Amino acid sequence: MDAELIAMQLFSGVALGAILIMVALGLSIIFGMLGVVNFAHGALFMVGAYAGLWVASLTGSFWWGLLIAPVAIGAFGMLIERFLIRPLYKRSVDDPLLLTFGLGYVLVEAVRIIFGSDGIPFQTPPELSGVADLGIGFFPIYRLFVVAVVAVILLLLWLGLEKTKFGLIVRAGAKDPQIMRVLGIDISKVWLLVFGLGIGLTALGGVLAAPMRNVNPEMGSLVLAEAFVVTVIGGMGSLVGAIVAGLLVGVAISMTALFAPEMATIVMFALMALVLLVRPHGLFGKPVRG
Amino acid sequence: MTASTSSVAAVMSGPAGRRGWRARLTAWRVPLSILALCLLPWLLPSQALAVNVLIYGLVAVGYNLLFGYTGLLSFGHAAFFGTGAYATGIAIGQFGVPWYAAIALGILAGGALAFVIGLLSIRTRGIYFSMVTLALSQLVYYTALQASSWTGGENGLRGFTVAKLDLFGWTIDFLDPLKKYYVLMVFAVAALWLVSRILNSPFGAVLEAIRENETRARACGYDVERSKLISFTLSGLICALAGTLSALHLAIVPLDILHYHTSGMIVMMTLLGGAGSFFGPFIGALAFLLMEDVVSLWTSHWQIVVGGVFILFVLFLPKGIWGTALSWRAGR
Amino acid sequence: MTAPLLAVENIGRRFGGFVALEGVTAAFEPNKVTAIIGPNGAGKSTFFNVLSGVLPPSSGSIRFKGRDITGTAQHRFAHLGIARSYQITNIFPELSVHENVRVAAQAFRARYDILRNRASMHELDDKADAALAAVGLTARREATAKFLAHGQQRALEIAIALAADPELLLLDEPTAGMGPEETKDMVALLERLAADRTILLVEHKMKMILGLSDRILVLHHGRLIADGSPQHIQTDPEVRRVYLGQNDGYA
Amino acid sequence: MTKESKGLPFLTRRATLAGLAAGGATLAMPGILRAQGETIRIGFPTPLTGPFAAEAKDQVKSAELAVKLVNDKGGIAGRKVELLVRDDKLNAGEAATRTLELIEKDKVHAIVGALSSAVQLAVNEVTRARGVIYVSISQSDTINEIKDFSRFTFHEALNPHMTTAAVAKHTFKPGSKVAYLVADYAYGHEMLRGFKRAQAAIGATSVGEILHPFGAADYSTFMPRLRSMRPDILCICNFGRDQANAIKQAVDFGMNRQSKIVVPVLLHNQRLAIGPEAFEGVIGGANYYWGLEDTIPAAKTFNDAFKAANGGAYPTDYGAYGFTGVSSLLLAIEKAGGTDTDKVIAALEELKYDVAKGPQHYRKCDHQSVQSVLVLESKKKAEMKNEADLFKVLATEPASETILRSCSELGFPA
Repeated sequence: MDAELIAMQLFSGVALGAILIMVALGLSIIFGMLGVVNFAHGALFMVGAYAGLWVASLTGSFWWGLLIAPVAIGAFGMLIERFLIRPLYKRSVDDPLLLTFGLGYVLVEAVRIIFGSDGIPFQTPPELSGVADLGIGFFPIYRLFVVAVVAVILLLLWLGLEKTKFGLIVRAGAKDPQIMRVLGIDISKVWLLVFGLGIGLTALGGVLAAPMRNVNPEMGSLVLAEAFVVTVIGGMGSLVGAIVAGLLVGVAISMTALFAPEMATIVMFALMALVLLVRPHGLFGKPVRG
Repeated sequence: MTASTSSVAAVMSGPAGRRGWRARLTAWRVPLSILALCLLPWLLPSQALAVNVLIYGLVAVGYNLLFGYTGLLSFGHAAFFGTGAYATGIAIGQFGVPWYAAIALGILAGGALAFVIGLLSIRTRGIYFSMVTLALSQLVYYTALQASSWTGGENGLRGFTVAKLDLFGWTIDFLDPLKKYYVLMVFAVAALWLVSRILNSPFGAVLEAIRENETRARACGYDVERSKLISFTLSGLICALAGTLSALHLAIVPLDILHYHTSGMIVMMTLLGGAGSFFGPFIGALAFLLMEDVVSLWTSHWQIVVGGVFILFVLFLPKGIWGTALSWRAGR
Repeated sequence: MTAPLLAVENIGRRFGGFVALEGVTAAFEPNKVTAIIGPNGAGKSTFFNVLSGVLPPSSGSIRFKGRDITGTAQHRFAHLGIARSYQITNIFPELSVHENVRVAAQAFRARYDILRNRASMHELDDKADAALAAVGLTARREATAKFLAHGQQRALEIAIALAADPELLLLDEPTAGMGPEETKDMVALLERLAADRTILLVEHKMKMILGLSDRILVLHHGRLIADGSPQHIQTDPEVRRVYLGQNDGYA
Repeated sequence: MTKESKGLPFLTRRATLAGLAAGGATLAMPGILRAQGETIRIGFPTPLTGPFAAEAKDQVKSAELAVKLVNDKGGIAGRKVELLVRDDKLNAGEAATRTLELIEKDKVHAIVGALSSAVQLAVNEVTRARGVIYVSISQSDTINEIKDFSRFTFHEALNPHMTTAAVAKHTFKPGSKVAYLVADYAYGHEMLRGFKRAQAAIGATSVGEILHPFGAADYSTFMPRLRSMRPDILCICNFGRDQANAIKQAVDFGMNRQSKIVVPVLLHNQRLAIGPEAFEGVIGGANYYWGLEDTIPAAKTFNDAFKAANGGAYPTDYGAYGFTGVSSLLLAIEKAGGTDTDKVIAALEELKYDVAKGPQHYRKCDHQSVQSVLVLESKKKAEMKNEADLFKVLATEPASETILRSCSELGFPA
């Protein structure tokens, strides 16, 4: 193996991790704040991709799809929180998990009814197609673009969390939900927004992934499993954890692809099992008490 | 959800006779189950469906021991169901083991796996427990996919059709659907009897105590981790038995049996019928499979109906079909 | 002096850098009521959790009936004869009142037995009924625990602890959240229990403690600052200083 | 399906005649059979839900067409034919259950169907134990081997070995450098084995093989290494969505500029789902393409009948299996003069049929249909004359046992 190949492989791992981060971040934010494990997260990733495709075909521009779809699906996520998940907060933590599990089924089938079960082509926008010479090898321009977008989103998210009042509330709430009640903040409004934000992020991930992987109703299923792995490794509820674990898993997959390619999927679950056995609450998670 | 479904269970633990019809129902639950199972193939559209209800009902019963009675939401029970099936198929197909010994091997293999996965996972709590069981069962899935010389990989395991059962000089035509059903039913009934015994036993009370309040159960002097591990293993054993029956019934073991979608289906069935109740899981399996069977005849979009019904149950009838029926009757 | 039932020596407990308990040494004689008091955050809960095995001490040792039990698993404590109740009601909400107590009594007879029928274990039913009678809950025997009134749930809390027939009873604020009437009932119950049991309790209600206890320990910032009879504690200058201006302690 | 009857002549007069000449049973005792008059029921498990739902629906349409054509001319010896379609959800366990139901409850006379190797093997197992005739219409090498052989099962579909042999023959050249990206499961390995055997025969060389996990969504991590192998030909040995994503990402990484992309099976519906851009110039095999109508009369007749019955839609590759599979079975039943299992098996073994793609027959030892293999190239968008004009037929490898593994290699006694 030459060094250039390994460097390329590392880079494709990072690019792969970028999409994982988008999905896992939403999953983690929602769990950290609301205590909800969203099993419909993968389905909403897929719905995001379809929404992006639909908007892009209406407007004739990928950019509108990239802009509008995540916002629209984020709003749709708020409806889900308001009408399906909110009634369950007083109940066992298992209930929202089970509800979203059923919701995943419904969303996938709804998309099959509307868009067909076959999948739809999603062309890479012409201004981003082609390959770039990185010096160590060739890499698709679109994938470089994805890494850049994710980096910008992470930066915006960081600024939002550190510099705004809403961010302050979210950070405080993730540490101790009790404190918001004390401060007289309307938690339900915060939760609504956080859920919408989390879903918006996964929908954005879906739109970004679409030109690489095409669009089909089952595309969320594998992504969900991957996002769970990332979130659990990083520690559920930890944003830094989601980012670090997303990159870690991406690189682990790409390195396995180089040395033992057929193990590329299994390595993810093995990594997760290993982390859980050594640190049951993940790399950056807080221990659960009970 | 686990907590809210258990007033049924509270009743069972009271001495018989004090609570009228409910206590009588509890006392007669095994004979009633036998009666219902005997009638099943005559009531359902097909015998193959009846066998499926039997098998998935049994998986759900095993799962319910852990989820409904111990309060642990596992997302990895497909691993034990599948391992039971694979072990039986491999024992018959590759080693020529007689069918009854293959059943025993299947149960042992699934139970042993449950013990190991239980050992690793019960140290974690809450949502992490669900995630660890999910991850470990996916590892089992990928292992089966890779070990194709043993399992047939993605093609599934085949080549172990049992056409005739020989026992004590008797020969039963195992291709006759009705005879097959009743043979498999004997095993399912034995498992149901065992589960009923467990629920009535002192250990059954311990499980409910753990589900209700783990901290207090520990303070009372129970080794919670050990009790959970036993519950996990027993639950795995019963799911493995269901797996062996599935292998004998279909004469194949599909790789999908190990996928987490199967685990999800088991959870859905248990909830639909009513977690934490004795009849609930069977009723859930019946309702789920019947719904899928009927709906898939008039639309290929059956998943939207099944998923929608499931959402409505979580929202409005968290006690499931049987649990809700019981509370209605009790007027609560 | 009779041999102590429980003796702790130089007990300390840290959480990371925070010292919750430090250098606590005390011995408890049988059939006495000892109260543990102290301002909020004094380390009472930590002390109780160490005594009941929930938290292992970071340093020091615990001896029960002369045996070193430091580091023993929590569930073993009940078997040794140490039972506790909780400040926040901690019962089995969906089980019947009787089953709540019966399952506690069962811990000493059968834990992993899956083959016997528990309905035939009548001695456990009797034991549970006795504990229920002791706390005055016989009439609510068949009720589902979560439907009991608060005071009754507190009584059930005690009954669950009593089912173990413990030699040492650790009670964490048994009258928490109770009105005056309910408190009076609880005090009467504790007086009855005190006749043949060793009781350690954490309480805030001073009047009640002064009437009930044989001895009082005062914790402050994780240290034992006073140990003596109620009369002695009332006049202790250190205690007065600690509690000065802390009205909540004298409710 | 629409009930319009246009009085189409039965497609395969030649085949019918062959059947009559060989058997003659239909004429000999038609009275008895007519008196019986029981409907001939054919079970058809197919994945109406799941990722291959489009292919499944095409299969159903084509199978229904085959049944309709026979019923329109009065059925077989007075008996009507009925197709019982069931959703197997692309799940082997589900398929086994549906097959049991079809046999035990619906008392079908034969089963046709399945769309994946696993499902096909499951149905094969169930029908073998119960002595029910099964015409399998999904690709697999495994099912040809003696271990899974059932004398009741006939394989209408191509198998990976013959597909890869045909594709390699028309794409590999002596000295070509070939790299393989292979799905890590039986079907992937079978395709790889087929290609490598052809590669050795032609004198091309392998520059590397990469196994990828079955069902992967992202192939980017394999691309740098594949690129570094500098192959003339990149063989992507997987199927369906895996294939679509792998091709698309290979193109994203610019692989198509340096190498020719070759796949064993070029799927009609996947090409529709992914679009002409990613597939441009990709070469692969197929059992059927409607464009055959230019050279093969039976194809023209089939296309016309299909379009008439389905509002002008063109038949597809996997769809055509439904037609050829059911048609061959019905021809054999007609020839056998009824549904007696042994007679129908004998008739199928003797049958020579040409219902859509030129002459076909079932090889005696493994019951594999010996048939032509098309080698197709995906067209540029600019070259497409209409929505269904997807491929150029590069070559038609004629029906011959030479591209099959020999009976003895499969484990059958000589």
